[in-house]
Amino acid sequence: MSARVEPVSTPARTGVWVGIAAITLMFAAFTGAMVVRRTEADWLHFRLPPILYVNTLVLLASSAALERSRARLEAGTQWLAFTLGLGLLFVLGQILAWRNLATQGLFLATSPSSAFFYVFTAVHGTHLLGGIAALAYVLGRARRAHGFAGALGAAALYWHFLTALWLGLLLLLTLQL
Amino acid sequence: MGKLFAVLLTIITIVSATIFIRHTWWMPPDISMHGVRIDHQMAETMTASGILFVLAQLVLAGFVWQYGDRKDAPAVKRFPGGATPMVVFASILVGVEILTLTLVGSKVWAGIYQSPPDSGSLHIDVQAEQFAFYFRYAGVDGAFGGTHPEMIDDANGNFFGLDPANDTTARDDIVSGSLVIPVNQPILLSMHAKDVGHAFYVPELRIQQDFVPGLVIPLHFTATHTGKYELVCTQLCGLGHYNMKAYVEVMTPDQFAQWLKDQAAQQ
Amino acid sequence: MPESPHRPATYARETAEKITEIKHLPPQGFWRKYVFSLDHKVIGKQYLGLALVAVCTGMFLSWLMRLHLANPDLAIPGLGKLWPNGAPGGVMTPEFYLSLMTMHGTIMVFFVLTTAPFAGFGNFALPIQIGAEDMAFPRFNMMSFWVTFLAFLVLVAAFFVPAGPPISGWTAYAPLSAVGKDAGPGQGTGQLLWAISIAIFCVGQLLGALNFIATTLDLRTKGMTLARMPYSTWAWFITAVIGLVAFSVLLPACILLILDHVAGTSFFIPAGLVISDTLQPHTGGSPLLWQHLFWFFGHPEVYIAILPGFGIVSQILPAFARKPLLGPRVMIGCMIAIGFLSYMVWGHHMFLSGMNPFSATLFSVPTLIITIPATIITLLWIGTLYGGKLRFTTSMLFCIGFVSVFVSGGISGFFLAQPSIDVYLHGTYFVVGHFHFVMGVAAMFGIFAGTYYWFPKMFGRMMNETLGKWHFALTFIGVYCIFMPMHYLGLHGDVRRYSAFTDEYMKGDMPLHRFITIAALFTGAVQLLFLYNLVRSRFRGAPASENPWQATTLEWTTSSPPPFDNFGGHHPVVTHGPNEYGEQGPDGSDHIMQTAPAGR
Amino acid sequence: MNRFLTPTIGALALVGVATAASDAPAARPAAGTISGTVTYTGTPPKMRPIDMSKEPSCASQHTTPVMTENVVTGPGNSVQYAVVYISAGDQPGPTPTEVVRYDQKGCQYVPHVAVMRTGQGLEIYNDDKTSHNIHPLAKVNAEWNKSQPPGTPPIHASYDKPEFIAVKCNVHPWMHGYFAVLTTSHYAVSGNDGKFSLAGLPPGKYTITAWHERFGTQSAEVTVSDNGTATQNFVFKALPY
Repeated sequence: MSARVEPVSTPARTGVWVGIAAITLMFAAFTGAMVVRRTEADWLHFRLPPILYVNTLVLLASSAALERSRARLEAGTQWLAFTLGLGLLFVLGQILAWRNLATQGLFLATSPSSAFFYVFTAVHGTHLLGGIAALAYVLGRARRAHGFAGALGAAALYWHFLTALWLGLLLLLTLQL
Repeated sequence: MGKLFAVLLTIITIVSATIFIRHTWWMPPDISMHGVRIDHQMAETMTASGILFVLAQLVLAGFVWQYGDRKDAPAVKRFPGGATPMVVFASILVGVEILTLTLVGSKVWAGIYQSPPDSGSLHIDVQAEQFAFYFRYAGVDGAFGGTHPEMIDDANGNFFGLDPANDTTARDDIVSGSLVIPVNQPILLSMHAKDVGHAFYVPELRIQQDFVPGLVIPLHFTATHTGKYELVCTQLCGLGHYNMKAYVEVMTPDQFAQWLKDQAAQQ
Repeated sequence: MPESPHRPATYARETAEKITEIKHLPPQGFWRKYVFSLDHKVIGKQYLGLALVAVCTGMFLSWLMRLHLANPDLAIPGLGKLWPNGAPGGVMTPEFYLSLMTMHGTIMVFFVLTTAPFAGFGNFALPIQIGAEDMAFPRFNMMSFWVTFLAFLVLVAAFFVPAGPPISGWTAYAPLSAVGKDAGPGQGTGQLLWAISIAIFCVGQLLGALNFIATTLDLRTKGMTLARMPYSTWAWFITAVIGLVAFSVLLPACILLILDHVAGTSFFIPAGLVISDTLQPHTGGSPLLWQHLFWFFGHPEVYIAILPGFGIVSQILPAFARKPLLGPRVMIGCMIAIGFLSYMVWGHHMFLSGMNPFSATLFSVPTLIITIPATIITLLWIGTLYGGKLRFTTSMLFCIGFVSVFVSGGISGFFLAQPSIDVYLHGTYFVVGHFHFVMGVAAMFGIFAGTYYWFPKMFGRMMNETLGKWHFALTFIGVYCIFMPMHYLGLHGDVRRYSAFTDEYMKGDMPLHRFITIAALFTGAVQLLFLYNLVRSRFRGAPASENPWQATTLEWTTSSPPPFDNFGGHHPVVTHGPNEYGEQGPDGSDHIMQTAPAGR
Repeated sequence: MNRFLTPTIGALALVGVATAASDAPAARPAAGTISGTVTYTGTPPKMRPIDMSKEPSCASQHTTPVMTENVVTGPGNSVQYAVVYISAGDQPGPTPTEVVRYDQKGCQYVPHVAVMRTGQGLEIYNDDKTSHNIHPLAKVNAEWNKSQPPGTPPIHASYDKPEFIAVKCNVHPWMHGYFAVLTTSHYAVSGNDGKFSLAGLPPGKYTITAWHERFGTQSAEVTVSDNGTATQNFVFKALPY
């Protein structure tokens, strides 16, 4: 084992890819249900709360910060902490978006359109909380020891996927609601 | 040990197959126009798969008999030709059979479910509910009254939610708990459910169809024999599912006309 | 086909590095060792234990069902005390029968047929078979089990809510399952618990599937190419992929069902439903949407239950026939093909559901096409027996029995796959007979075969073969007596899911129903032999050697039971395929271990 | 709509009564009687024959077709199955210990309306050869839904709060009846001649209410003198549909 080669993939990375496949399928199922349900007469069209666009920028910024943090591993973990903060900010923003809808009288059971909005954002948010937990774990490890690049890589892959997923969902919601 | 097992397997195979072949339990005689072709398809499939079943089990039993318990036997034998010829052979055999069955079968299916109903069909509105079927005939005006779920009142016999106060076409609608139809006349059913999913199954008519809440599903058939048959529900619909049934009475046209008259007087 | 030793091992990876990364120390203390264990072997046993509890529960429920079917007015002493609402005075109510049926189906399909062959045996044997120390994510693995256990508790809790368990079957068709208590007793809290339990179960199985996939892809030891992977490992891997897709779809479906139940949404409930004289406050939902989502999961679920059985049988048959599996690559190809096709056929459960009749033909064709790989697999097994030196261990008998019942159940699928015949047979006992043979009994035989085969490896003791052979013979006769007659009932138009037969044409079939009931009680009682054998062998069985069956795969190169890290600190290097039986081994035996020195 | 509203309004009225009744003075010698007739004007809905063909074991128990019972009228425009009771001015008295019996016979509820005091015991029997399912659609009281296979012991129940509860059998959609849960012991159900009589009333001023499942409620003030007899008739307006 003298000529050590960087492995093609680590279990963590494979695991994240498999997880990405599962999450994508899950949202595909929700989307399928939405497409079927949308043809009914009780579908109510409404405007998305504007704060969603701000949230989107926050999430994009968090992905950028994460990449910056990976590029400067030696320089410390402040960019990683910053990513984490932006992630929390996004979740907060999503909650504000819900409150905005609620003040408009759009609740979960109001219309299938609002129901799908809540379901999509809630499920995405739950997965994002998982991502925040993963980042926090990496941050904790980074503070204690070295050799966290693999874990950070896997967590980053997951995080970027959630950002991309959110962009897709936003597009879907904009087009369908 | 192996021989015992082989004998057991053979007995099970022969007994199972014999009961099928002797039609000890079989479909009741068909009373529908389209049923002949279903019965034919069933017979074809039964023959083909019956042969496969007996053959596979007996070969399995044969190998178990032949190659079991050979402690001092010579070296193992390879399957002649290896896997490839067998795979090709099996694929072609099963493939051809599938192709035949699909071609014939999809025609039979299309004949029942994809063909348009006869223009002279007798139109009957069917409602399935927990746990009964109700049938509605249009009455003398030939028009069905509109249905309003909020007006459904089982206690008063208003199972369909008709509004006779405001809707004059509803007043002469005939509602019955039995499906009464004239023989040799095409029947067109409009099937809808009041509460949950149900299904319409008359074995003798060789027809089965789900009721789906929120949908009106058309179904058409022609009965060729008079008599009284049982209609049962085959879609799990709740605690009374086992007792959800109605009778299908196939009458001569004269008897049917008289029945309609009697019913109209009661409404 | 033995792997050529000259072929460059393109898939082989240097795994030593990775293994040090995931290495964890042997656990200390009772909780870490036996309860919240990270060891895949313990988790596998935990899954099997859960399946054992579940299968006993499920079988007990089926006994009650069969008793009720044989005589609906029968008063069973003591039952009225246990369930005063469900069985007043010991006589079961129709809804109690339906709740037994629902719980039987759910427990068996999810907590037995998914957990035992896949999560149970897979967890125990897969890492050892590929020469790994453990699963890729031991913590996820532990969570997977405990989440599944939680799901089981939530489901069983439905027995203890006042209105009882749900009555809408394991398929939980909406709107019956979605509108709540108006649809009948048990449809309120009971049905909600069902939906929550299944959603939790999905999470558990997704974690498991993720682990299986990552482990198989990344943790194979040196020389363990994909082509040298044992067939059971292949089957678990394919099952994991199928499961990943299937449970990813069932989970959202359950979430939507729960929301319809508790939040007043209308995903599956259309407008204008009057249930129990109450106009339901819903609009526009689609009952067919639930059916599509459910069966998109539901049909692959059949293969989640049976594919591990394929793998186990393909692994065990050659070991006891003392000759290589016929056409191993074809076998793997067929398993992959079945997995792939299983996602194109869900509509064959819905021929008569009111979907477009044209799509019935579309779904019928791939369904029939599945019979081609299934037939080939069967022929490969039968061909493997040809010319062998069959050793009739209990495990081998269950494998041959598996082939027999799989043929029987598979052939009746030929009828149901055709819409034009399904028109008659849909919703009858023919379907019950069919899926019990192919999914229930065949999968159970796979589990039994696996148990008798791996028990020595799991506990270091042999199971009693005499008891085992009696167990097999009586079970084999029993299942044919139970499920073959169901086909006859179906041909005569007897409807399934009826708690009693009040229709004239079905009343005449009561003798056959009584026969089935007697057979079911008998077959169930026979399983006590198995339970006794399990318990007795666990403590009193003869000590097992390292490789009692003279099998070739890696789990038989380590001690019985294996040490905590499976191979006692070293990593096996694989040089041969798993299929080298009937060849002169280096030590004079008739088989070559996967780790045997390379040059012959 | 009427069907859904009537029980609710009735229940609300009863709740009011219950609170008023608790302030009533101590026991007085019982004596007076209120009687009368319940009739209708206009055209009532026709009673329709019930098609029981799906349940042969019940259908065979009836020689003439069974008619719907939701509006049962008799000669002289009389209305049967109206519950007439004292809704105010009465004192509740102790809960009767005898149990109200409710039968399912020939796939019909006998009696069609069962009247009981709050807290009074109720026993439901299945006299048929088929399973019935008793589902009282209580809104104020706790709702339950139980099946009763033939040959099983009677179902025991009681209700704490006053309410008119529609009872249905989920297995046989035509089976409908009512439980009238009252806070008074002075009640009567009008017979086929529309007549009712409330006896044993101490002298005083009462509000008397007639409730009918389709026609709704009517109330009147009646004064009963010592050993006197008062008459109070009720006339409901009927529509054919």
